[in-house]
Amino acid sequence: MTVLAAHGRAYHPAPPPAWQPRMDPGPLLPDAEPYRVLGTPAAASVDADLLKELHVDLIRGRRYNEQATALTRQGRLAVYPSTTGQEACEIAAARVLAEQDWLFPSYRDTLAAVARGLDPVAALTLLRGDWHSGYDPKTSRIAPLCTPLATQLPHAVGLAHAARLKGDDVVALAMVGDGGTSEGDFHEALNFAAVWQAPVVFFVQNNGFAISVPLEKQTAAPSLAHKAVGYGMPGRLVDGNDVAAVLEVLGSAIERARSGHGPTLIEAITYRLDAHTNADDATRYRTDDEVTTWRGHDPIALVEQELTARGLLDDETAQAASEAAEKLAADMRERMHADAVLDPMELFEHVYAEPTPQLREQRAQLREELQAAQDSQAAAEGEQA
Amino acid sequence: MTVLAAHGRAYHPAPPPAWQPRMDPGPLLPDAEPYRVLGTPAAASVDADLLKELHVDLIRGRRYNEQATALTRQGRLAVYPSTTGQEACEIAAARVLAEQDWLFPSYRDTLAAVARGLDPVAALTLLRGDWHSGYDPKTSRIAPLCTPLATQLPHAVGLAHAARLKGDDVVALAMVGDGGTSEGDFHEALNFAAVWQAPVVFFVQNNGFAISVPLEKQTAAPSLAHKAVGYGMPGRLVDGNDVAAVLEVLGSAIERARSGHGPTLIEAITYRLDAHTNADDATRYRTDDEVTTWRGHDPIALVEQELTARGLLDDETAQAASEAAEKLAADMRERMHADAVLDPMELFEHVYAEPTPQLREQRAQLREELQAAQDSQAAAEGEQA
Amino acid sequence: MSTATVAKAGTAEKRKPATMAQALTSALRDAMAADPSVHVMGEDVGTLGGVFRITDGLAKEFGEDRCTDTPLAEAGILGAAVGMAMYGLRPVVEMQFDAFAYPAFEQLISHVSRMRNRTRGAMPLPITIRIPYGGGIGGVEHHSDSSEAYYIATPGLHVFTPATVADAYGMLRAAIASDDPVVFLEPKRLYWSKADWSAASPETVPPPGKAAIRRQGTSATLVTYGPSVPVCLQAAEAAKEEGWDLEVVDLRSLVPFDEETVAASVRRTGRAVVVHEAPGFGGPGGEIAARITERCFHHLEAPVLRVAGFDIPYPPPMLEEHHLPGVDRVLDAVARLQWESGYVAGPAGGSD
Amino acid sequence: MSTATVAKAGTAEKRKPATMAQALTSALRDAMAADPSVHVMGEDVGTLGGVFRITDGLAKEFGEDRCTDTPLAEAGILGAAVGMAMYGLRPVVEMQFDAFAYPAFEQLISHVSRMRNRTRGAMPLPITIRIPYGGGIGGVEHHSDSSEAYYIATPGLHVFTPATVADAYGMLRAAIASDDPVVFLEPKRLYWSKADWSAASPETVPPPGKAAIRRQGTSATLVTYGPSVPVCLQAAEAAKEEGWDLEVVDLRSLVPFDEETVAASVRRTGRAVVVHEAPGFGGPGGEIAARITERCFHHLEAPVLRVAGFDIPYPPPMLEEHHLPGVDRVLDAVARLQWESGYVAGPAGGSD
Ligand SMILES: Cc1ncc(C[n+]2csc(CCOP(=O)(O)OP(=O)(O)O)c2C)c(N)n1
Ligand SMILES: Cc1ncc(C[n+]2csc(CCOP(=O)(O)OP(=O)(O)O)c2C)c(N)n1
Ligand SMILES: [Mg+2]
Ligand SMILES: [Mg+2]
Repeated sequence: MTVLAAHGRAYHPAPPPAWQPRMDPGPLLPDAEPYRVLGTPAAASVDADLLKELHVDLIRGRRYNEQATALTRQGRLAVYPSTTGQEACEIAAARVLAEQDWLFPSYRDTLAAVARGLDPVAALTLLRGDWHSGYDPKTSRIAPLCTPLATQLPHAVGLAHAARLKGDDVVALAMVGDGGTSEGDFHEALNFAAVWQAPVVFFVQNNGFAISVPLEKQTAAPSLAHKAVGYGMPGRLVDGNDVAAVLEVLGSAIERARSGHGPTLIEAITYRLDAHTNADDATRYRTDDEVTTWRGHDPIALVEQELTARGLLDDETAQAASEAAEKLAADMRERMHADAVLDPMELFEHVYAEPTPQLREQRAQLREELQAAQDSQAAAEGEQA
Repeated sequence: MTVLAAHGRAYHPAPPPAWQPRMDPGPLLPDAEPYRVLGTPAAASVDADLLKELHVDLIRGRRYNEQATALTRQGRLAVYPSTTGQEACEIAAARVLAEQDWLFPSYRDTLAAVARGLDPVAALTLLRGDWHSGYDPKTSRIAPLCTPLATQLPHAVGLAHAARLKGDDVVALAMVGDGGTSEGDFHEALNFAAVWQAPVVFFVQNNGFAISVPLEKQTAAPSLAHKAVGYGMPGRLVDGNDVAAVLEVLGSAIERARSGHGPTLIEAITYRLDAHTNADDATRYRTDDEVTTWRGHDPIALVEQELTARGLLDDETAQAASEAAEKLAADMRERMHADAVLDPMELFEHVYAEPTPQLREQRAQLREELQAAQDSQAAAEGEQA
Repeated sequence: MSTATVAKAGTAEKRKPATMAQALTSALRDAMAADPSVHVMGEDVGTLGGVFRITDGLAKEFGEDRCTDTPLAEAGILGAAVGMAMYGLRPVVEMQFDAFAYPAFEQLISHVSRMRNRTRGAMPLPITIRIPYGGGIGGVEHHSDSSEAYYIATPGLHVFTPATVADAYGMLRAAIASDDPVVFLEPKRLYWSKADWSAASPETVPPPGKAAIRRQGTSATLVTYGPSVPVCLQAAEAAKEEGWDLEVVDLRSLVPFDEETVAASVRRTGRAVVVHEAPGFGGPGGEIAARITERCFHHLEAPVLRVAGFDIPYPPPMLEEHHLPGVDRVLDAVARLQWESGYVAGPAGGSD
Repeated sequence: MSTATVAKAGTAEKRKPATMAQALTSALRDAMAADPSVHVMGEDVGTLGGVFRITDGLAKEFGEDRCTDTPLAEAGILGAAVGMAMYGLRPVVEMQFDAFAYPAFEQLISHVSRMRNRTRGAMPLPITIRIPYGGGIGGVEHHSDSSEAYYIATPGLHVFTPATVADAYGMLRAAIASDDPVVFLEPKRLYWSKADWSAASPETVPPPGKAAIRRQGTSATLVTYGPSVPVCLQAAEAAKEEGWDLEVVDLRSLVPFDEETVAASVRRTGRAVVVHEAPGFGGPGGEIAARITERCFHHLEAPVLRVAGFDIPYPPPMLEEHHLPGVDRVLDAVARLQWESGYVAGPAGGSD
């Protein structure tokens, strides 16, 4: 007997019964062009006070980057990955979050943390080298800066999911670079977020490079935002140097998440004007011309242009911004030039809630060594005296 | 001085200069409905001889699944993941490949390997339990069945890329399940393939479940094929039970790859009629009704329907198909019921080209143990005699 | 004969024996009932109840938000669990098989093991990672790895592995209650081992970090854990014929490692063999043997020997019996503990 | 003073000293020139020449198809390398830092180490995985791990680690020439160590699998590898003051492990200390110490001791000096090798 005959009347030549397109992909697709506000007619509707505040934030942010870079030259930071040129993204990320929301920064995003109110010295602890992280994530609601790329994205999903299960009004904003989107963890995080409809926003700063590797060696996608459709979430494309545009796009994604409509993937097109870190030689992989072109699209210049057009950028305003920036820099200089106070015994303190017998032994060993060193130093000084 | 003034005339309020949409996403998007041939007017154009051949292949494939499942009950296979209901995909995958092309099967795809000409006993070695793989991948151009999900996809990309670098006309076809698409390796493989424009085709059999987990807990995407757009490759959606449709869609993706146009992602909508493996209890997670509905869309029935409509399915044809199937089953039974010939010393043979000193020691130890066991058995038999 | 099947002498009530699998299920259920922040998650843990049925019934009882079928992505599972723990939940993650925990390795090493330390204690991660491990069940490739060497070499992780039904319950409860991450290794082939044990009144077991002397003896100490505990107990029984009275120490937790109990036993007996299924080279046995030697050198009559899996990828089902350390191999090692004068060398290196 | 800086006596020609980094670059260049199937791949290895500049100039010389900047995805890199090796190429993969090899762990364990065995020898994988490892360079978190314990516990992998400029060249050539996968661990802090070495006529070194006696001595043997070799040589110099003449054995390859050379040395000296940077618990030192003890028990005057990194996540830059095994710690251990009668116990467990 044929299979056909065996099933008789139940035969379905029609589309497989269980398959239904799960949603219309149309609305998930990003716009063809990055969304812009500044330099377009929409700029006129941006509130003047907001614009001035953003101006101050950006100027402070730039100064922060410069000061941190200077600290590497003075041996006060082990390394610094600058966000010069990317300040609009960093500032916007900090501004869109409500008090109770969480930020999941990548290793580069200290500025976002500082703009959110974190003490710069705490934000820079990892990069200074006195500990791996310098703040309590629970009170700051800022996850530790994350070095292994994209690995904090599933954390953001899990946290947002947990908050939702508990009925709390919390959104998580997770930051990642263009290079980081190639990692498996990016994929797994976005998929979990969409399946769980977790209140999380994925914010990709596409700054053109992953260290030396340009975007075209990283992906062949129409845009990184187009990846959203494959997870069933909306993708948005925004001019990452246009702080008003980033604020708007991020803000509406956060609202969407907050109101229970699930995650969004946002790609901000920006550019890293500095080298990858102070240790990097960017001339090996890009031309001065390219950098110069991008300097023409500086996020600060875009705001200044609008302020100027509206007659809001007088000397006083400029002065105020510059003073705020210098105050921050002076504080950083002063406090980062003080030697970090460190206790080597702390190495054993936080490995477990209770040290293992082996760690207790090792702790005793180090204590003895330190004591011996101190004793012999004291003895040497005694001899000299 | 403002940043704006510093840059002077080079100021660009326009879209960031480096950003260009890399391609029009439109053509990458899959159709809204799975592509079908059988049961549609297009069926008429399928060659009659091909249709008959496919019919034989499918009947043989079904019989293969039944026989392998029976072998698990007889203790001749450690485990068997059946492709009953998915034969159209398995058969089509085998048929579209040219001699020099490579197949990268998942752990479930022994039928595709057998349909490609591999000895069933060799294909089933892993599942029988006498070794981890039973054939030479280089001569069969079939990679070992892959158990860790999605991990063979980057292998397929690497192999296809290597072949292209060498100037060889080789396409790799990589098979994966709906569940496997959630793994990071899926993401990384597709991204590499698109960036390298490697001649590889990713073939997802969406059979509705990953063991017990239904598709809606696996993904929120409009379809799995929609993931393609995020990598910059075309996605295609096909009725996986319609062997003519699968052949056509797979065939054109292979041609596309062969002619240097890069990778394609194909999602075939199908259904696993059997449990996950013989060890699984599918009643725990799905209803009989659902299974019955899908039986009405049996891939064999679709072909039979077309053959019948054209008057090509006479007793003789049916008889021939059934004989081919029984011949295969008889061969499997006979050879799988013979005990596997195994040498425990082989455990040390293939770990490295040259065993380490430690392995040589362990080899000597096992040899002694085996000798001792043999001696004491001989002694025992001597006593008895 | 495994201890697990020995009914405790003097138990008055007649009870049905329970399996280790049942005890694990009870532990999860009781932990979930006791603490609403305990969440179970993994592949197939919900509707199906897990491929080994350890999570059977939990989704029904506590809802899918408490016992969740995740997408098929181990790094995603563990990474999401990290975030959940950061928000105050206590995730219990199931990795379906030993080898399928490897995709989550970066999350485990770079985050799970380090978050407490990274944040100076501000952000401990109370995550339990259940991994069915080891061989002996006829599993095909990737289903029988003994991967404990990777975990014990990672500071910040606890590594527990029960060998008895009572420990399965008690130690899993302890793992879930721990404020630190625990890799909880479940010996697959003991899932169906039985003991007189009651879910209604589970007996108290020593805390993890304390080894248990499963059999007292005077001739030599067998140091072991997990799936090799029953093997060593059997070997100790068989050794009686040879006139050896073997002590068997079940480590229970590899991290923390109970050096004191082990060293005290070896000082008493003067001889030791470490037994495990994981490949010998670079496996836990080296650490244990080295540590015993450091502490007990002058009490040792012979070098500490090791009986372990061979240094090979886990064999296919039909050959696993030749790989697994069995009673005979343990007894052979015991025989090489220099009972007579003069050192009897082991198999010579590269002599074949 | 490191051996690497000791100019060989009797070298007639005056040559500029070369660094280990330069020797590694030479090895890659020469291997690529000698064999068109050698392909270098990884993050930033092309245009930039790698973050440590080890691949500097290779993309220019051999083209981007031979030295390829990949997308940022380590599992993808290693997985693609597997496929390339299956098609007859010899991929040399760079993992940017130790901790960034973890995402590729599943590919490494489940495929790279097992493909030859899986296919009964039909499909060997000649892949070299270069991993800059270890600390001492002031790297922030995730940039200073010593991850060798994971690799040596994985049958099917070779694990090499050079300590001299000449070995860096010779062993990397050997790794690339090997038909089996090699995890090639490059001690970051020795990248800039120098020796009199010429790229034009690189000296021949013993094959991996042979340990090298870097300093002969009679009092005790220091067994070590990679970044700890110079530390041990310095310690040996310093020990002269105490009247100890220490032998220093550089293992060069952890797998294969040269048991014969190590055992012969310890039999001569009667005492041994194993030194490495990786955390002690579950680290390679346990294996090495246990093995020495098994082979040399009756030659040992004292237990084999270990000097290793603490059992903690790698410390932040400002504290790493306290973690790294240095000369003093090595000498302390040597002092505990029971030179006088009576056993001097090490620090007591949990006594603080
Ligand atoms: C898993 C992992 N692999 C490699 C690295 C080394 N690394 C640090 S930054 C970087 C490039 C990151 O590029 P992108 O994601 O674009 O972020 P950006 O630096 O541009 O902000 C790399 C490769 C890492 N930190 N983590
Ligand atoms: C990395 C990994 N995780 C988990 C498993 C266990 N496992 C085997 S098959 C399976 C489900 C696979 O589902 P799918 O990809 O849809 O393929 P199908 O079984 O439907 O063919 C799971 C979870 C595995 N083999 N590999
Ligand atoms: Mg970038
Ligand atoms: Mg499936």
